[in-house]
Amino acid sequence: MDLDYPPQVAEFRAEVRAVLAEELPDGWAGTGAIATAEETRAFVREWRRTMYRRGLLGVAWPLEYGGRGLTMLHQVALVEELTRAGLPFGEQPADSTGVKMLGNTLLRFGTEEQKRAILPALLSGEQRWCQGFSEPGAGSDLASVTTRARLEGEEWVVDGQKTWTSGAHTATGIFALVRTDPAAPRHRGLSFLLIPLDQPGVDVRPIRHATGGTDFCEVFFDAARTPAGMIVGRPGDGWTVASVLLTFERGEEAATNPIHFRAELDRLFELARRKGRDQDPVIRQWLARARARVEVMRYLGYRILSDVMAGGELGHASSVSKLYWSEYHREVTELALDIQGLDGLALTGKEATRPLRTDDPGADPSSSRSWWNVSLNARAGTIYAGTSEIQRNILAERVLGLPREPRPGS
Amino acid sequence: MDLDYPPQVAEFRAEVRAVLAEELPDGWAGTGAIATAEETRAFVREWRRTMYRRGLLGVAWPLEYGGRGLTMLHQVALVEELTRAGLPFGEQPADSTGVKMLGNTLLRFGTEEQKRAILPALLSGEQRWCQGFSEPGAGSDLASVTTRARLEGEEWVVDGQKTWTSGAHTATGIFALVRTDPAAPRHRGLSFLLIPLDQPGVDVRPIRHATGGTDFCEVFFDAARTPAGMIVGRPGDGWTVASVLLTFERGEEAATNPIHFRAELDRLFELARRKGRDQDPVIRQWLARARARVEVMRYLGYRILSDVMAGGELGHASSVSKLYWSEYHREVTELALDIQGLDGLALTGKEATRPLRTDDPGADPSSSRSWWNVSLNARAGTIYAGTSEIQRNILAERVLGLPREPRPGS
Amino acid sequence: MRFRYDPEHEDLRESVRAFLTDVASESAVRRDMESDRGWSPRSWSRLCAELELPALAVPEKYGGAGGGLVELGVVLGEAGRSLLCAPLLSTGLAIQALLLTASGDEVAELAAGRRTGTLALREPGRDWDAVPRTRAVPGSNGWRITGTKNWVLDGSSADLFVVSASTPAGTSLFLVESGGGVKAEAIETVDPTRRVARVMFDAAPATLAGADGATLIPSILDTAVILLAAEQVGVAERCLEMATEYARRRIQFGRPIGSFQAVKHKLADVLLEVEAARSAALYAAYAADRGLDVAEAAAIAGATCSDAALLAAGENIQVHGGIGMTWEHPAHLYLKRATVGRMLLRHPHDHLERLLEPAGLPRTAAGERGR
Amino acid sequence: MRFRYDPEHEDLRESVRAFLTDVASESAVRRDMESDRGWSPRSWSRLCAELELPALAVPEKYGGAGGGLVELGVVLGEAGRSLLCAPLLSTGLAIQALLLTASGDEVAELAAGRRTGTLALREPGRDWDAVPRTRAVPGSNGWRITGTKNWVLDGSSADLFVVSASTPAGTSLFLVESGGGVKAEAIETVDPTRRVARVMFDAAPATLAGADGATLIPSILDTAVILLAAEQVGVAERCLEMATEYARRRIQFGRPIGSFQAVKHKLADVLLEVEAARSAALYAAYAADRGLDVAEAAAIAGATCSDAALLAAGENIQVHGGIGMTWEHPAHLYLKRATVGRMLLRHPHDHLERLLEPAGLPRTAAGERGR
Repeated sequence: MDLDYPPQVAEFRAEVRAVLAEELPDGWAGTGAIATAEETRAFVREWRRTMYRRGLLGVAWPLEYGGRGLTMLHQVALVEELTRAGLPFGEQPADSTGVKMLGNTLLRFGTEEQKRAILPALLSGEQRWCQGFSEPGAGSDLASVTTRARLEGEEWVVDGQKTWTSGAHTATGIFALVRTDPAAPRHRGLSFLLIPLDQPGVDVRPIRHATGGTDFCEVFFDAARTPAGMIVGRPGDGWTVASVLLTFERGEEAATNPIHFRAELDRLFELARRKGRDQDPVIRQWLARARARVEVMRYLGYRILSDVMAGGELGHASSVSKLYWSEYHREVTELALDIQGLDGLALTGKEATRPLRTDDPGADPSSSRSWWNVSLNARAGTIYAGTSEIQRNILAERVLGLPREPRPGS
Repeated sequence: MDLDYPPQVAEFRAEVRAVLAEELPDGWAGTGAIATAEETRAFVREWRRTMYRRGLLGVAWPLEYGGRGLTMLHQVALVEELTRAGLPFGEQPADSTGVKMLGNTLLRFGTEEQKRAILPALLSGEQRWCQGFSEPGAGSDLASVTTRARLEGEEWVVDGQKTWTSGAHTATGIFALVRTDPAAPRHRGLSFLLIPLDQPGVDVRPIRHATGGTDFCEVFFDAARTPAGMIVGRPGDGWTVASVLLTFERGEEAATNPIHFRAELDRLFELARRKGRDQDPVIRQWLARARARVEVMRYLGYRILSDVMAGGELGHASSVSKLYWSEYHREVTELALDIQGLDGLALTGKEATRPLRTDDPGADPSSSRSWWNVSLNARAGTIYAGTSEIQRNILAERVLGLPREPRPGS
Repeated sequence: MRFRYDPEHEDLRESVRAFLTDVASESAVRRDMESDRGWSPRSWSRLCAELELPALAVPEKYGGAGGGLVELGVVLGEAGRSLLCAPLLSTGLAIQALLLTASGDEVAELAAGRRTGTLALREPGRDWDAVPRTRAVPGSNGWRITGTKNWVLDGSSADLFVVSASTPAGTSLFLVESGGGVKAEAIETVDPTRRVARVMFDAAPATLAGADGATLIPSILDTAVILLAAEQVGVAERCLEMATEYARRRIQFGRPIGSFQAVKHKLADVLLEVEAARSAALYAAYAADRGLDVAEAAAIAGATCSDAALLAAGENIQVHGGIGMTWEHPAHLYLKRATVGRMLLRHPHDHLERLLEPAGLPRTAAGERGR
Repeated sequence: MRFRYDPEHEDLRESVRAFLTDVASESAVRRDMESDRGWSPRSWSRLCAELELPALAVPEKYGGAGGGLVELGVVLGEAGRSLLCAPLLSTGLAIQALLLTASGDEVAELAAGRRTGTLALREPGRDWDAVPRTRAVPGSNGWRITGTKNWVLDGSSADLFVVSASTPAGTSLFLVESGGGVKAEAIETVDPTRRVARVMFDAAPATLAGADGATLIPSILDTAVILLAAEQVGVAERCLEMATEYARRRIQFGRPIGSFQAVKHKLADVLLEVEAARSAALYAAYAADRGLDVAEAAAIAGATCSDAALLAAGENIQVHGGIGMTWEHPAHLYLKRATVGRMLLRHPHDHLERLLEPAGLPRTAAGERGR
């Protein structure tokens, strides 16, 4: 057992810190501390360019695709430093779905042609990819996807609809799980297709969120087209490719989640102080419980990282992690509302600028609008990326080995 | 809406109070206040005789079977007064399974012969009946009972095993759910049979409980016999008869539960005072929550009683009630352990003399042994008489109308 | 011995529900909540004229129907179910306050629906029952009131305010008309379906309504808690229904999701709390009408119904999944109503703490300091 | 970057588990728990001789294996899984305390299994870290100790006591041998698998082990919390396994009950807390061995593992149904072990409260009074 990072990673971490010291404005306190949501977005756009310029995107990718050929642990150290400095990894959600998820997936499953065409463009920001998995009829039950694609000559022709597509309105392409073999049972007939968005057969419509924001979209395909070579893996491999891709979403989170949640909890401690609730023994119990849970998240994160380092893929630990943080976040944001009391339900202050999970580091602990937004995010958190119910099923069936439920009529 | 009882019931209540004043020793503080468990049992045996002598058993039964021909509401007023005075209704569990459950069931479904043979003997205490529903393989799934009975000439011959039979070691007979038609599907093939226990074909073995006590038994039938006329309802009616019987178990509870749980909570308040925990704000929140829940139990009780008064059978309200009190009791007994702290886990004081639910009224609030016993009772409480999971299923399917789960292979 | 609604209550419920199907349809609610005033005068007139709702719990001598909180609770339950945007709770509370205090003229006006009223008791950063900083000063032309009130329901549109203010003799209740010396400023809250304002009184002309504020205000707040509880039951019931309907219809993994025990048991737990809330709200209203243990029953109803409504609204969203978090779906509106309602009058924790003193566990001085 | 057990740990675990399959089989546990002493000297000798368990976390210079709390935690986890009745935790804690204080002679004795030891710190009605009422008085023949200690693990059978006592200079730790001036009285607790005694010292001869009790005792308690947490993880894991095995096997409604989501999700929730407990216990042991944030990590492990063990033990019974409440089934023994373990050293609430000061939320004087 050893929680230390190897010396090369420690050196790299120092390099990252030096870059941040050079590039960040004086008195930098995190993106959350920027006065308005609009300025925050502008800063982040610029910051993404800086990261690209300083070679901080794709550090674990091979040199030939614009990366630096470093290890996964370097990437982890990078996002840790960014998170601690109150900075995102590139621009969200595009770089999460693009660089982190699609990029890593192509490195694993992509053809040489795909890698050359897409990976450098992901880093430069020229291409931005969003994720098209969910459908109105395929939420928890992803295997029941009905969007279909058929090969017509040199092109796939796609019909159907995707939903909960984060960032589709600013993306250049969508990687979608589509049914290419209607005869094959459920997930066997699915393929993983890359589809450009800027074409007549695609219609992107924003979905308005309960907060009032529009971070998600519906994407409609009406004979949309993409070249035959834009399939990742073979036809029928879609489920496997998508499953591996989803684990990338969880990998770095293991390192960054505890930092984000810890920063949020520190803001909550400060809120409790400002509201004079920090001596209320009932509130103290809840704050302490939250603190313990955030630390446990850190320990769980170490375990997940160890698994990744040991060369394995992320397995069921990611379900443990998802269930743990999402249920924690429900609890802690309800606590935030309780601490504020009635006046916290009158909306004042800056909105939360991060669409999911916590607000950005540096956010004003006294902004009731931020806490309200985040409390809604937390409710979404037990739904997206696999509901808590789905996670519990996974844990029960795949970890504990409890029998599957009988299928109707089977 | 009107919560008042009619004048005739108020008069009867006054009569009951007068009887109690005459019959109880000076300084009476409830059965829980009697020094030892043994003396408590002796008192209760004697008390049962007093109740019989004073005509307080079976008040709502017709005169011809030894009752007084009063109403259900009179019976409710009676058990309210008994409970407030810290007295049981007769001797437990025999009078619960016998007078309350079997007696009321016979009034509804029994033949004239059965009623004459059994009802007066139940009141006099000459006959004591226990309940034989559960089996090792039929706990939550009562319809899968396998104990079977076949008619041989003028007798039923019974083979199989019942379990969780409360009071079987002191009972004279068992009313059992048995399979009389192996060909009929599940609950269709069941009958409700009255079987004498004092015969060579019956073997009663006590089950030792986690507390160390032996309130339950296993009952083995090996060609046990009972006359052909000892079936209640027709062959195949067993499920219906048993279902109605179970609602009697819940009927009076609606009135007595809140009184018992309120008395227990008062003891817990006193414990908190004695332990100096009554000013701890965290403990106060839990105590207050418990108090609110006990009051809600009272309100729910009014609703259930109203339903009964309105002439209906107890329907799903009994599932609401069971789930509510049993989950409440888990919570409040855990609170009791928390209030006592470590020293409460060193066992001192009188044991709990009531085998289920709360200890007897008048019990010493400082007896750690009583609280520990009761906390184990509370764990059993979410299991017996339909687990919490079964109650939730009933509520979901029968009240909310959610679809049943698919049966395997169906 | 009958603890359930009488047939007249069921009739009342049905007629209100039928009416609100139109007046408070989802589209009507969305239109009203986005309007300037936050409610539709046209719909309100109809509720007053056709159903005579504000007059329901008003004695007959003031032109009312002679009902009590049980009857008003039935109506508020329906209002909660539909998220009706209307000054019903605010005016209802003003009426109940005035019935304890002033003469009947204003009550009759409000009961007839000619004007709307509201309570102005709470001040910025303080609790509902704190001694007011707002001051009332007697003058040659009657009283003048100066101070700021917060969380005034429908404060931007109300015609009449029941205001608490300090006088040299203690806290009293006053009647203030909208107009000169009264300025309302809308507060943006989490809940778009219920309008709230900060109201500034600047030497506003006032009439003394009740001198003994220290007695009156706790009683008015109990009434408010009981009526809000009735509304919360409606919110909770409707959320449970929505979730149940969706669970029966929505197919995943080849089955209605309502056939999965995870969903079943979640909704059974909601049902349990809804049943508890129903019982607590009904008992509290009954206790108030009969003069039984009102303060205790109100606290229990406040805590129970607040938590039940939030639970039901939250689980409704969870059962709906992503669609439940969209603006287009009404689920979030129920969540928002439940969220504000839960804290509006008193936090559930405070309701609970108030139970303990009458139950024999008063907070001692040492305990007080711990808060 | 490797936060998981090393292969040597897995080897250790396997060998201990294999050994305990015999030494701490269910029938062995039932026999030992009903014996006078509460544990079997024969089994204990084998554990000491064949596995050298007490020597595991003892430096090599005292004849130990040079391991740390991580290694000892592996063993205690196995002890928890099987409910081993043995003076392992008591002696282990005495050793850890002595490693901080006295010379190595006694450590070597205990490590070799020639004698057993235990901590005697807590006094009747007081917390573990309260200033002791037990007094130590220096005399011509060394120190004499007088006072009563409570909740002394294996106090009726221990050969050596590490006792806290007040001296004119403050609290110090002393070593007392069983025998003259020492009288132990068994306490009947909820948990029959762990023996506890009240120990009366009446001018018992004592050796000063560590003068600075105010520093030593918190550190010893952190170690105790960490080792108990490791044991609790074992209890929790075994309960989850038992419940899972039963749920796979038990048929109701024509299906294994483990195919019902109600059971699945219940056990998934237990798994979640077991994973949290595993992580917290392992981190705390690692932190102690490396000298990181021990106090905080111990508090987190204490709260997390205590609650996880009780949850798992309780849900194990719920999944088993009636059979889980019988004496013949081992489920209740795990519940009892988990119940006492949860409060033995500190209530989870107190563990949690201790987290806040280092996190920047100290309790102020006003807050103190609130307790």
